[in-house]
Amino acid sequence: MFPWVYGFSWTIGNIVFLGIFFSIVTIIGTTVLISLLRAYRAMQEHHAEAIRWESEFQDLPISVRRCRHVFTGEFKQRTCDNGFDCRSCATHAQLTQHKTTNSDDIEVPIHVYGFTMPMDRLYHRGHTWVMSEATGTYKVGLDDFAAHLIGTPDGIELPKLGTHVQVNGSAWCFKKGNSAVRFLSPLDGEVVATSDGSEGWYLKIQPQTKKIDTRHLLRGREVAGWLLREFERLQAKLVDPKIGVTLADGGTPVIDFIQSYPDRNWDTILGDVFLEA
Amino acid sequence: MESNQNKPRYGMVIDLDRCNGCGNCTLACAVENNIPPAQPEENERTGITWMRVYKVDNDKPYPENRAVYLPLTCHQCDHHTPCESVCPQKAVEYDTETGIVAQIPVRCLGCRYCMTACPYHARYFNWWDPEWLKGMETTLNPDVSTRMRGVVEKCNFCHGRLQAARAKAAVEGRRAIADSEYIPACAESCPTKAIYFGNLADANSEVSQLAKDKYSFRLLEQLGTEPKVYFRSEQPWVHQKMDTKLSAAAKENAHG
Amino acid sequence: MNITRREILRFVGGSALGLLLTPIPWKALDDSAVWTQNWPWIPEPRRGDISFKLTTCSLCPAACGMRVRCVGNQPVSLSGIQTHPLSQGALCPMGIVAHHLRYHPARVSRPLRIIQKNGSSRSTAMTFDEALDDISFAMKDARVSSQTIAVVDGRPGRTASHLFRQFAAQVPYGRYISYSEVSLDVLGSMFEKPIGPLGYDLDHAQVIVSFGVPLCDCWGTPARTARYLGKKFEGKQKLLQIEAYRSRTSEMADRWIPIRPGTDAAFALGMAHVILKEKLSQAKSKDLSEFESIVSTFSPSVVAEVCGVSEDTIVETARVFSMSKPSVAVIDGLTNSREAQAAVMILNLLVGNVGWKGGVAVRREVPTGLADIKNTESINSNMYSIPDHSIRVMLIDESLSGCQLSDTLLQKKLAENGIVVSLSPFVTERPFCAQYVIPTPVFLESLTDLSSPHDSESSSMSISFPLVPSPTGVVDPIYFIQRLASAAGVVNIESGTMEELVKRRAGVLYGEKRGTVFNASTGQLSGVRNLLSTDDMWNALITGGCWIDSAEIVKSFPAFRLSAFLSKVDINKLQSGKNQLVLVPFIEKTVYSNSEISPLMSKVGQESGLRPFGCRAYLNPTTAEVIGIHEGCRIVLQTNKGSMEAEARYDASIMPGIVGVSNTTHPQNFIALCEMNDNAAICPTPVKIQKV
Amino acid sequence: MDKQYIARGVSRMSIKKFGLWMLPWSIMLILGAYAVYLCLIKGLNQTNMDNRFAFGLWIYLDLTVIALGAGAFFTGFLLYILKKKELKAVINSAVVIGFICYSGAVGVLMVDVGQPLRAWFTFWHPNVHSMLTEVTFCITCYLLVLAIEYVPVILKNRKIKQFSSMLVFEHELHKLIIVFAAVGTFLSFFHQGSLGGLYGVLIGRPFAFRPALGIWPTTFFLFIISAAAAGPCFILLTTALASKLSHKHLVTKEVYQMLGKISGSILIFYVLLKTIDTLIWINSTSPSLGFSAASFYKFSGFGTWIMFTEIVLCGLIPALILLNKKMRMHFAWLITAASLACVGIVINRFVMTIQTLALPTLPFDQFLSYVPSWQEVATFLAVLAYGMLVYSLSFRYLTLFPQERELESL
Repeated sequence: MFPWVYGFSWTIGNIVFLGIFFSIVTIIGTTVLISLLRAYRAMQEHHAEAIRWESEFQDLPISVRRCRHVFTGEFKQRTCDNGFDCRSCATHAQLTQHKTTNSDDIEVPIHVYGFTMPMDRLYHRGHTWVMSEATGTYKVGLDDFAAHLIGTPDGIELPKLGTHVQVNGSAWCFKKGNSAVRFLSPLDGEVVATSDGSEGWYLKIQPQTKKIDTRHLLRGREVAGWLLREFERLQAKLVDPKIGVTLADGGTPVIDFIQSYPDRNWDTILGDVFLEA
Repeated sequence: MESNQNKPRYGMVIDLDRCNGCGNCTLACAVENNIPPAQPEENERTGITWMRVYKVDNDKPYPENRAVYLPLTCHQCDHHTPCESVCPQKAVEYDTETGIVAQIPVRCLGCRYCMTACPYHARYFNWWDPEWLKGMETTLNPDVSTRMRGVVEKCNFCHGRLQAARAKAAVEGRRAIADSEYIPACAESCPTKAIYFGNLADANSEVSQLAKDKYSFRLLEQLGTEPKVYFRSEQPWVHQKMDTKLSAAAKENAHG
Repeated sequence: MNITRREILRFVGGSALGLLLTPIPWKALDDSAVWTQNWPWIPEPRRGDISFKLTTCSLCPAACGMRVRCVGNQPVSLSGIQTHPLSQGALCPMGIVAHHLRYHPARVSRPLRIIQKNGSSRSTAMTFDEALDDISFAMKDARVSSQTIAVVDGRPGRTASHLFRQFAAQVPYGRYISYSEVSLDVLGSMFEKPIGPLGYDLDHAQVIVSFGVPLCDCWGTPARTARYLGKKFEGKQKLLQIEAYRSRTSEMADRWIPIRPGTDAAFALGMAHVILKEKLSQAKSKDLSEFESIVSTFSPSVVAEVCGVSEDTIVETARVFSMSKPSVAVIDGLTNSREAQAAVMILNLLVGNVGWKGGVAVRREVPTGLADIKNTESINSNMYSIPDHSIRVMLIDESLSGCQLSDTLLQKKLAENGIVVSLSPFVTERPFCAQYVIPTPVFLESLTDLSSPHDSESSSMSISFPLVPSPTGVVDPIYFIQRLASAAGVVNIESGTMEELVKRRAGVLYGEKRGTVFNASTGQLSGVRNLLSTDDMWNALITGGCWIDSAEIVKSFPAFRLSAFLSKVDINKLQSGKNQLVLVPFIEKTVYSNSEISPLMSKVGQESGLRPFGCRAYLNPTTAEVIGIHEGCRIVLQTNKGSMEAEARYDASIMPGIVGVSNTTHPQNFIALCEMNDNAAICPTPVKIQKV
Repeated sequence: MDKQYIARGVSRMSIKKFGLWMLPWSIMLILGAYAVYLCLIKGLNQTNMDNRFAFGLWIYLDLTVIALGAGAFFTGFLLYILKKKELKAVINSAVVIGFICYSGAVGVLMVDVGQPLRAWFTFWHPNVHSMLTEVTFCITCYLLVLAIEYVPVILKNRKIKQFSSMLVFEHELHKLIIVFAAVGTFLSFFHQGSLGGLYGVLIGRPFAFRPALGIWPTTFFLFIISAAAAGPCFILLTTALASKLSHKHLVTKEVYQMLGKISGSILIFYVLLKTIDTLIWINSTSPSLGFSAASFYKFSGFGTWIMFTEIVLCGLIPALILLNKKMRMHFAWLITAASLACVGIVINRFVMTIQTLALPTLPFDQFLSYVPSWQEVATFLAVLAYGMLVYSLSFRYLTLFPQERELESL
């Protein structure tokens, strides 16, 4: 098999055949090795979260991956191919360049189907919000929709102080019944304070830089459109096969969907809502 | 002499008109090559008989039925040796010095590809581990090693004897061996002198003379593997059955 | 500088990797493969210095010269001696693997007492003396009740045979029963006075008419087939084979005459009829007229009808046989009725082949150099002439080859309280009904002299000399007979070991200065008178040589009676078996004599189907299809004698309407299914076949 | 209870029901394991193979299974090399099936050889002129490739991917999957071919022997093409079966049809070549070796009908069905055609392996029959059971059909 080892002869057949064989083995070996090394490096450089989001985003249903500009009606139909990170999205840049950042700002909170969305904060597609504080830190919390959906969780798992969170990376987790979900962080930074949400927020985050890029967060009018679509999706999921229940009656929504609809596949619903594949 | 200059090609001519199918060759072969007796379950299709005698008849009903006994062994194919080229791990070797196709059981993994490749069914597989009666193992031939279960084996023209002859010659300071010094067990044991063995490359040798005889033929000659075992019979029906050149010629004459 | 653990680890790992890139580990791997080539439990051949020793095969009277390849002292293979005048380097399949017999599972090394209880037999070991006591007691009992004490010898003419005769001559009611080639015994007993040992001089015959004798299948001397073929191709010898299936011999024969099984007698007498009618005979017989009257009923037309052949065939055969001199007719003695044997021997007498070169040779006795026996006539006899149920003690010498006489016959002659003592190296279903087995040495362990083959022109003598010691507990037949003699108070039975006695015989032969001696080690054949000493003779004989008597043509014969055995012959009885399925045993002398065979024989039966194998029944395809049996299916053969299971095999060389079975005792004896005629010869037996 | 192992958004039967489903297959597997044990401990006398029928059920199984497993490499080739994105829907399933087929085949091969302990000799003293060497090398390498391709599918399991390292490795590995697709295609090409060559080179078996194109007999190429044709069909069938058993839509109609279409177009090509090859064999190859082709079909039960069934009934007809858009749209027809195509390949492999050995070569040979022993059959079934178990487990815990969640949420 090997040159100079017992029984080997330098015939063309041997050279060609074994040549091919060894190159193939080498190719296979190196490829595996490369991916191992890359994986190792990625772990070292804390790309795990980003990679996780990337692969999760790919596995999310298309209905979930709608582009934000569909909510504003700028697109009829568009699926995001950038992992909801508009900061590096050419299309988003184009659409927003001509209007000043907060041209369509409004102060009054938006009410959709009894969900109140204050406009003093920016919303992440994973139903978390960000609110700047005088101290230069940012409060992060769950929006009304999420709050109603979950009600009172059975348990919350908050990050240790000082942990570094990043956009679309897992921020904190909660448990409800036998389904657990993590919330995506709306911005990069270091966790400086945590809370069980009793005061309405969960994390205080101190970004590295004074000025932070929030282009990926929802604001102003589009929030309404977004919430509308979100709500419709939820509705569709909650529809009772027997009585076509509808919540579109303007009444205030129930506080705890999960409790009121225990027989629904919450695992899937929560996955869809909080963007976890 | 001439035979000693150019490399010998050992071969056989078997005279079917002389074979009475006694079975000596089969037995002498088994003794020479340490082939074990049959297991109780063994039969014609699982037994090991390097030299095997078939009864070949003319397909006619009684009393026109005629038969010859045809000793069949490895034909030591000289060209594109079918078993040699297919063996995945060089357990079959064609010896260019003698034209003998050797099987190396210790290297064989028992895939049996060579057996499917052999048109003469001259290869045998050890379906069982060899077993000898108590004490009988003392009668094994020291020149041939025993084989284990799961490997293929076949006739090698009693290679052990060739080695012995060469050793003897070497001791006497001769380079080549005389044809008379080397004869396989089957040929030696034939009581009717039906098996001729010798050097086909030597034009004057008895075998090459006989091989040229118009009554001589080879089995499956058309496959072009140049087998080195010839058969001979003067009975027309034999030639018809084996459709030899002779019978073809006869047909021609019949037509023309 | 100091080395950290890390560095050490790195070094080790690195060098390990480096090593992988060198051929070293791979070579080691390769070698390991070679070391583990074979399971440890598979025997490896013993090494040792190779030598060749010479001796003579004792398995059958052919007495072939043998070249024995030995590793150390262990015989590992056998081959013939090319220069041997009788065997000419040929051996039979049994001979070629005879060195395995020592290890046969049926081998016995202690005397056994066997108790038969309804079919099954139980054997218990006993000491030699115990056995001796029991037997001599039975002999005393025989004297009181005036019953026969018989010694059965299948290989007459040996030194041992002479001792047996001495024994029989001196014990009261002693009988020495010998049989070799039974048909020749029949011929002999047609003469009014014994004319000496007979033999078929096949080599010089121009025409051989064989009634089912496997002449080309190692019957007699294995080398004969080659000699015959030589003559055949030169057109110097013709063989007419008369039998129901196309045997090996039929294939070799110039002419094969298929006749219905069991009609050999009819065919022979048919030939006799033609010979007499056409005045082709010049035989002078006392009872010619009587014989003519018997034969008159066997006109070719009738015989043709009975045998299923054309009239011309019979006439032609008769003419060829009687016109071409020398010619000889032979018939197998053990599977044919006495009538048939007689009828065929009569042919030889009619055309005057007896005593002719190339006919039935009349040979001279080979002197033993031992004291002569007075009342030879009275003690010598054959099994058939013994009155039924008269034998009290039957000593059968099976030390060289199994007893060929049929069980039925032996049983018939045995008294109710009769016992059988078998001198045999093996114990199997043969000896069929022995109460005592005295273990004897087997070939390569035993020293014995061997008498002439059936198929040679003149008498001969050779010696099978032991190359390996026999296991303890095994006794030589003559030692046993000597001890038994002294126990029975028999006075002058020859004393001395086998070697001494045989040596004495060699001396006597040397003294007679007649014949020639073959020396295997030199390959020389020289006249006895040219030998320097007895030792020369002895040494030649014990190393695969042989002594051959000079042939002599006998001038005058005593008168003979043709119709001796034909009193009961009846054309109509011979019709039996016509138009119905009959069971016929093949005559497979080589592989299936009644003695044990090497397990390696499986190669030519079980493993290749070359020879009829134990539990297989062979049918003509047409017959099989008629009954609706396909190849390989299990069937049950049923006759009046019982039923046995067998595997059906197609064979177009067998006459339709016949079920051929091997006459083997291994592993199943179909003979048990066959009917026997008055003199216990196997005859075609009507059989029924069912599928399993 | 094993919920956290099952992918989000898809529903699976209860663990109890699943257990019941697995039970019979497990029993079958255990029985097979016992048979294998017998063969390894007592030797191959446990089988009904013999010196004349040196190859039996097992080799036949290997050839068939590997032909059907070709779907793995071919789908991979279409998806990653020819960028047929639709096939992403079945690639995972294809990989698993490929892995099952090849590992099964190799496993059986290890029992089939008389001295498994010496199997590595083939790598050690390779005779590069032997088709079997080519097969051994390629199959071993390709099995490795399949195993590597299987890894990402496993790492994507809901529980396993919780571990970042696993997920990251999966991510990196999947980025390079095209390399494996390419290598796999290359290897498959050669071993599918050399499996054909296996019999095509047998000059001693005029029934199987085919003249060489370059260094390979025509069967080399026929086997590649037929495998490429059968592969997609088998994927199609297994997918259909899986969705039938699980009462789910696993892939969209388009995927089915695409598979059918691809298979059909290759199959028609194959049938054409096969026909030409057969004609050449009948008129030239076989006679030149001294055997009239007719002489091979004169034995009871093995008449020319086999040839007809193989080439026309299970070759031409399915090809035409698959190529006809209307019929292809009709699911029942699609399935029928796919099944026929697979049967055709199965017959082809049978003819090559079993019939070849049954036919006489010497003038005085008989036509032989061979009936596998229970040990052989049990081993055969064990492979089936093994496949069922592995596939069922993969289907339950891994994402074999990415479209499933989508289709479910509709």
